[in-house]
Amino acid sequence: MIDLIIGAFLISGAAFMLLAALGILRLPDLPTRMHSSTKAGALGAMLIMGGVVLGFAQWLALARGVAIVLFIMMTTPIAAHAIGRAGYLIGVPLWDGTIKDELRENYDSRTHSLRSDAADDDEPRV
Amino acid sequence: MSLAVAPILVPLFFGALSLALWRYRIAQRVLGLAGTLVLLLVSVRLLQVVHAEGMVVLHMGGWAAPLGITLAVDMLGAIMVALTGITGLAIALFSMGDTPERHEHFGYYPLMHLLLAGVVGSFVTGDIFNLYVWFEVMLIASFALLTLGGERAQMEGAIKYVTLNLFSSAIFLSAVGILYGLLGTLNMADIALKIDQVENTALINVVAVMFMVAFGIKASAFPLFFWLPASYHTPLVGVSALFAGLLTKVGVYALFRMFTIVFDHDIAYTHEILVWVAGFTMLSGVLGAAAQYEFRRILSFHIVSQIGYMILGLALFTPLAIIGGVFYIMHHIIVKTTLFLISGVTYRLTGTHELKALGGYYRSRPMLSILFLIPAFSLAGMPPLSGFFAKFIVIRAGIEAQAWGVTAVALLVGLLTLYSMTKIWAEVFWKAAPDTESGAVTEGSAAANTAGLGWMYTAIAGLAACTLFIGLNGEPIYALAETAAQQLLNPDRYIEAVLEARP
Amino acid sequence: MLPAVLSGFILALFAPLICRVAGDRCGWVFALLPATLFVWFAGLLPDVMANGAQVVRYPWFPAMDVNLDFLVDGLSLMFALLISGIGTFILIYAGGYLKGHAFLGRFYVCMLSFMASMLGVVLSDNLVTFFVFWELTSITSYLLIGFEHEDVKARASALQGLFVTVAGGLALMAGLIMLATVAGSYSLSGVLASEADLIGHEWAVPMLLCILAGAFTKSAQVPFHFWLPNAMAAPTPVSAFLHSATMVKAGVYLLARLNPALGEAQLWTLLLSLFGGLTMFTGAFLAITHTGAKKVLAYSTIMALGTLVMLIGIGTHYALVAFATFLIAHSLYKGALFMIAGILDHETGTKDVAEMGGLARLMPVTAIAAAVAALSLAGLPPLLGFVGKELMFEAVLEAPAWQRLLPVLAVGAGIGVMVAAGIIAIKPFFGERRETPKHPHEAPLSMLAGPVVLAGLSLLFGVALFIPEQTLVGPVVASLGGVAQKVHLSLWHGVNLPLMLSLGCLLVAVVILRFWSSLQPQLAIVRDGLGRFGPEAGYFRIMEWLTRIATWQTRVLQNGTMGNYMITLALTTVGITGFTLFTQYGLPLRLPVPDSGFAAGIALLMVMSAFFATSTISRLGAVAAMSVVGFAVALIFILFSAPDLGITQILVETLTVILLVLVLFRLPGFTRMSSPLERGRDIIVAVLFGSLMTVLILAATEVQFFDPISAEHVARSVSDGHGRNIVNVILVDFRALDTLGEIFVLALAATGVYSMIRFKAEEQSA
Amino acid sequence: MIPFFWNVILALLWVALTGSFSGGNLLAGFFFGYLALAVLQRHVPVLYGYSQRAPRFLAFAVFFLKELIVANVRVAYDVITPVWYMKPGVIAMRLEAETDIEITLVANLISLTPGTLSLDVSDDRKVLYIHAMFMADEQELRDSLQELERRILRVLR
Amino acid sequence: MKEANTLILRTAALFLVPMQLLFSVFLLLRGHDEPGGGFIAGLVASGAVVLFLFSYGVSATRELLRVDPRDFLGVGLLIGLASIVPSLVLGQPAMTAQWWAIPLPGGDYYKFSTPLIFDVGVYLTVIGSILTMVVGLSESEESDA
Amino acid sequence: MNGFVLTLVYSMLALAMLMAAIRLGKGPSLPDRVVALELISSMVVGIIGVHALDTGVLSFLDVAIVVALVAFLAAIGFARFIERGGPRE
Amino acid sequence: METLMAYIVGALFAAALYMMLRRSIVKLVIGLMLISNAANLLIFTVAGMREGAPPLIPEGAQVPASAVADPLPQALILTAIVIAFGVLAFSVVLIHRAYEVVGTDDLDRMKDTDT
Ligand code: NA
Ligand code: NA
Repeated sequence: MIDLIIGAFLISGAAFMLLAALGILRLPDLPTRMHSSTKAGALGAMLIMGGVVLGFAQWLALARGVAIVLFIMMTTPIAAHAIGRAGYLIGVPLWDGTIKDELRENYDSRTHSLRSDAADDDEPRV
Repeated sequence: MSLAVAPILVPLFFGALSLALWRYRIAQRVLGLAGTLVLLLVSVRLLQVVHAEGMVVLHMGGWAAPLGITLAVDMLGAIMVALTGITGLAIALFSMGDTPERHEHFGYYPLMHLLLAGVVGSFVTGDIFNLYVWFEVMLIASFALLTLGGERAQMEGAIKYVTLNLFSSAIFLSAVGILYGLLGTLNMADIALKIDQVENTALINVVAVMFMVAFGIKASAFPLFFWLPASYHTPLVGVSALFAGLLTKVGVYALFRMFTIVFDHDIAYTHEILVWVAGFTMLSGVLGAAAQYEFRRILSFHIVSQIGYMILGLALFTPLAIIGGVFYIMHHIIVKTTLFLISGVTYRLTGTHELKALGGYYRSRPMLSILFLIPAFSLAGMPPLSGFFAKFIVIRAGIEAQAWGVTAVALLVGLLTLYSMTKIWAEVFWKAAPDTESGAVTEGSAAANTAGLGWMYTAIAGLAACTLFIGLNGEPIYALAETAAQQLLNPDRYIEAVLEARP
Repeated sequence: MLPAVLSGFILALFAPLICRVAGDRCGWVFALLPATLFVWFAGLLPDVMANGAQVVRYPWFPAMDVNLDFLVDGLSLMFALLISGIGTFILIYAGGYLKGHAFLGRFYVCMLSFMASMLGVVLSDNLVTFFVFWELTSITSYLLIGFEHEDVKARASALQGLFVTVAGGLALMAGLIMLATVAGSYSLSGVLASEADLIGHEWAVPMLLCILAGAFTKSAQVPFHFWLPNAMAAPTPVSAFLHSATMVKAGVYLLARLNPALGEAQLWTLLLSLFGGLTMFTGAFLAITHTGAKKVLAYSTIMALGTLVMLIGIGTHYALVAFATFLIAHSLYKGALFMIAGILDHETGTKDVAEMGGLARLMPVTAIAAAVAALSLAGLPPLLGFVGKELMFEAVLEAPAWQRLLPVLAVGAGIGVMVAAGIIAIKPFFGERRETPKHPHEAPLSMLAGPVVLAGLSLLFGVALFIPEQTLVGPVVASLGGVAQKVHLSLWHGVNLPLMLSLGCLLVAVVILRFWSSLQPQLAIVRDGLGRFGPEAGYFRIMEWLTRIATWQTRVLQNGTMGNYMITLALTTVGITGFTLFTQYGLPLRLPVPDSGFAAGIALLMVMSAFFATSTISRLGAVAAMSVVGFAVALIFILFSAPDLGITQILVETLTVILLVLVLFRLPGFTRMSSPLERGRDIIVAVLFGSLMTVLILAATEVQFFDPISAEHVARSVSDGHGRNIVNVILVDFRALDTLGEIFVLALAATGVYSMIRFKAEEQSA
Repeated sequence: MIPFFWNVILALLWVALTGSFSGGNLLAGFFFGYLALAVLQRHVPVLYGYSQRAPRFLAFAVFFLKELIVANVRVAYDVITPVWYMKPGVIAMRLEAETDIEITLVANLISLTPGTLSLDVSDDRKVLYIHAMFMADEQELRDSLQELERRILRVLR
Repeated sequence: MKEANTLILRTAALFLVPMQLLFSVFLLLRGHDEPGGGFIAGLVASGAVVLFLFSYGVSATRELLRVDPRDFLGVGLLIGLASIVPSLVLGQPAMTAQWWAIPLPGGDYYKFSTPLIFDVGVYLTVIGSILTMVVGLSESEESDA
Repeated sequence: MNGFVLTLVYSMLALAMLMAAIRLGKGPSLPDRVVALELISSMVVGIIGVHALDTGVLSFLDVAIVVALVAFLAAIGFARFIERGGPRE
Repeated sequence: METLMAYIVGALFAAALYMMLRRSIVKLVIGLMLISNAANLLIFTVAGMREGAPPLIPEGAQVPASAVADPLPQALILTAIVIAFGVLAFSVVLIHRAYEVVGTDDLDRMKDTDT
């Protein structure tokens, strides 16, 4: 029974990894690929860790598993944010199917300033 | 008794301390002098002890060989360490007068100490991987010294120096790995012992040849020397001199160490290769110099050429030949350093290394001229200087071994060396100083130029005195070389000393 | 004996000081040393005559068979006497000649060292010590020839002399080592007394050739004669001493010295006679084609040297007697004549004899001395030169080899030398008085003393032949292997063939001298025409080729192209290692069968990423791919039981990326620079290298000769190392020294990086 | 108070990592945690008081895990199906979070949820720009994002 | 040039940096028994400071470190060398390890040793080296801009 | 642990890594590659976990901790590079 | 596995050398990274590879329960990795400085110090 649960954890984790990989291979632009990779990758790693902790069934394993999951949860979004932001700001092209972009107009690439809402500004648009 | 490690720890300590005190220029200078002086004292003491006891073995951490790293200082090692001490002190003295403040600020002295540490470490270690580590310490210290100053030529030279030397390191490391895979040990004595028990030595030969390539690059042997002439003339003169005196000799030392104590199982194969290498190294180096018209470039190419003599001593593998090789190393370290330092004085006074733009020093600076003549003629093997006796022993060994071809080359190369030395003499010293329009700075035009010359002269004069001493009183030097050769040709004693003597 | 040889060197050390103190009279001061030595050497003569050769030993480097041993016999003493005796006057003379010269001190340093070296050459018993002094004469003469060093020609001549003599010297060194090896002794006396079959040994021919190469170059034998006249660029006292009386005689001395040991060899006789004879003739011919007094004298020296070598080669009793006599005669008159030539150019301001005339009235003493010396040079009675020449003719006529050639050469040389004597002694002093740049008058005493005494001795010895016969010639002949008791010198031997030959020579010479001025241009044309194919042209060609080959080699090898360097290194590695492996071990090819599919996948991913990194044009892509390589390597480490390595690898990889990113920012992107052909070449080299490493690993994993020592590490890690992570225990305890070195590597790298980044920046801001 | 909280956390983390629950080890963890904080203390902004947040935190954790899995499945479905159902876009979201920590946590948790990705915060920290994958119903998206923010703030405040 | 970092990164760094530093000390201290050791720990600690550097810039990092990275270097090396001193003082072969049991409150003992001192030296040297390089590069980047 | 499950998990992870590596190779933009690299580092965490379980060596998890804690720095570095105006490859 | 690794390591060496032969100095970086990885893996391979037996000793034990992987090559490689890192860091900055000072990234145009 416990083996079954462990197996399920491991396989589902690996499956999410695989999905993440498939996602970044298939998805059409940078942000969408990031949706796939960061989240599915993190979830996959967490699930696998769940399996591992169960498999070891030791407090030490739990402590390490928790640490790993915690660290992944802390670092993954930071990295995603940094890359996504950088990629977006230097103008990596978005997918044709993108329906809305409220950021572009508020960003001044010369001064790297980002306003809260361009529409609120009195300055004329260039 | 931890004397064997003292010559490593001294420069390491002084290097670390001057790194820690990087803010204080005076401390750097004081430590620079003090450190090299202490190193010299320690190394002389080590030489004394080795002379008295035959060998000094230290199992680091108390881990008996082959478990830990064993330092094994035989006569060759002790000689090399002592020479390092001499060279180090000379360079430190010279640097007091020549190294610009900015260079001092950016770690000149720590780099110098640590370079010396790497060199000494290579000489005293009895562990093949530890040798790799010290090689790297030395190498990266040399990288840093080579680029210190950031001039264009330095960068260009350094790229080649770094790349080719890293290739050598990779080969070295791979060879160590394969050797460990085959024999399961890293201690040189243990390796030697085990090689003697191997019946089919084909793979041992392969590893030996890999080491030959790796050390051949470090020693700047033909056809692996390109990095040296490309870079040695680019850094500060003190650095050039330090490199010229010591760095290639570490490669030569490694060849001597490995191809006597360790790889003596198939002389007919390995050392025959070395004979050819020696011949071509001598010839290609000296011809390279003949095409040069820049003080340090000429000297650089001559390093290559002289390396050939040393390798020849090893390659012939007779007792006399090994003596000759060791003697040659001793002579060359001192003489080459002196010559480079002299180029520093002329550079200081004229601001150029181009022979064309130099001149007039025999008229204006007779003392310097004499100080040049001594090592220059010594390098060319003219009697009664150290180089003559070095060459004489090697040639005699060559003739007695009936190695006619390579001996003839050695003789011819001596002549061509003289050609280069007289070229420098005629252009830099005899020739009248060229007009200032030629781009050079005339002496005395900048009064500050002569600041520190006293330090520089002290270093040069000290080294020249060593050359004279070896030439005029070579007997004790010869005796040292003889002891070294005896030990190298009797690996059993080395093996016994390392593997039996437990702390 | 040791003080006698070394005193010159020691005095040389103080020469500049003495010059400063003694001023213009320093020449006289210095002369005290050779004068004293002369007297001392002379005092040794009776003992040597009575008891034969003596050896005085001082150990120097006994382990190397190098000792300061001295051999005192007739030959060495005669040379020592000539050197110290003539040296005395030369030193005095130089004081006058170079009066007020700024570098007089340095001059005396070299001169005294030279004299001492020369004494060392002729007195050494040890072959190596002999060679040491031999080379010292080359060095000191180099410095002396180049004394006027700001003159290009002086520098070139000095180099030429040095190059030729040292080239020969190196051959000589080989020859002497061979000689010593064969004879089993490094001492001359040992060689001479050796029981070994020197002549029949298989090394005999190369040994002889090497020794002769040394002697011939030093003694300016054809075809190495050209450097000697050029050496006249030196100040006259130097020429007088070095190239007439002493240095060039070193080669002759060596041949004479070895004659007892090697004289029996057929090759010895053949070569010495032939080259000596040719040199004798060539020297005489070239002498009369020149108009400069020093040039004429220089060529006549070559003639004399040839004569001496030839006489050794002939080796008969007459020849040996002739050798000794001719040697003494030549030293005396040549020393005198050179000094006179120096007086002439000193007083007239020109070196060209053709521009002088009628000087006898202005400088009668000089003229008389010149006349006497020249008569001796010409070989006319009653001077010692005459005796020497007659004996020479005698020897030539009974020569064991080249019997037809040598007499012809001898007669030709006799004529030439007489003409030369006329040119020197008659042209300047007699005939019409000609205007010269300076107004000449008699030279000061310091300059006159030498010529007068030496010329006087030429006359005295000629008249009172018993003096040289008993004191010098006899002992010399004994040293040469002849019988001293048979030596008998006399002016008059009756009307014999040599005398007739001399008369014939004289007649022809007078005729030539009569028309010399008008013949001179034609002679010069012949000389220059021959010169174009002569050995000196060969010397220049060799020097040119040296530069050319050197430049070519540098262009090929050290061409600055990194790619070529790397290819050479790689191919050398592949070639030498591969050759060893294939010839000695074989080709250990196995197909890869992975036992772990997952690990194999990771490994493949690693290679794919590596290949991608090498082929992409996106440098950041390459960096990212390298990260994947790093992860893959880390995974291999982890999968195969190396967690520490895995962690380290990942950390290092991450920090490497950070460094790269910080730096690559300011570097250009990847560009394709090489042609497809070059890329193809590089791929081949790379594949060869990779293949080599593969087969090396395959071979190394087939065999394991011994179990690794690390079993003990494992066993003692907890008990003795107090740690359960064996790798870490190795790193910080078993092999802590490695780690110590390693952290210094890091610190050094950081220091280097810091200085590279900040050095220029702070320089600019400063 | 705040530094002390962090100190305890760090000490516990230490104990968890070393796996040794002895008092000495806790003290060591406290000590090293103190060192780490001492290094950083000048840069830690003032935090609000901390009390009774554990239950809310647990509730939030459950909520978030559910969101994480659901959203992941949604993205996964789109990835494995050949046709794209997604309608991606970038929206500006007015932030209620004020402090650095609040904003950061909100942004990161939004990023961690599949289908939304925080790109940047405006310079005046009033707006969070979010790339969203499924914007077919923008209002629903905004609502769910605001719900997430609200729950986070409830844990923090 | 304006720091391109964002509020999110900066705030996250405040959480992550202490964790990384703490973890590095953990790796350092238990390296003798489990994977870790001075070098690995030093790399982790360097990573932490690099994160801080990337978030807050050079001058803030210098403030954080309080001393110049080059000081870490020298001190680290000297500590590494100092670990040799006990063996020399005791007249044993250089680098012979010395072990001392330090009593901890609660009855435990901590095994303190020269290898540990050595590892601390390694740790500091690694930090000093990497920071010297990275801080130097960042500084020159800033001065270029 | 069940051998089949482990083989399956290993295979899935290997395949996933391969696909991520392909994206890394294809780009087209640098951020795309970095995202792929980030994913690979997550996978490495997973792989190490599975391997730890497979071999029963708990210590391997420490490697995973390090990866989880530090690997993202590379991405931060790349991001910084991109924002500082590195070439848009 | 050793057999496969032989080919893998060979390929890495080949790739490394190829990059070291490029004229663009930037590519040298990749070559240096690859060659050190290759050399490390060579040692790892030649010393023998063992799966799942790290050289760690369980708490309380004096020796490992079963045979473990050879720890010595691991220690060597660890040292080698560190050294390679230092060298690489230096080389990267050197290349950067060389590019700045010389003004080109073409090695064939950095010939001034030879000939
Ligand atoms: Na042996
Ligand atoms: Na999301």
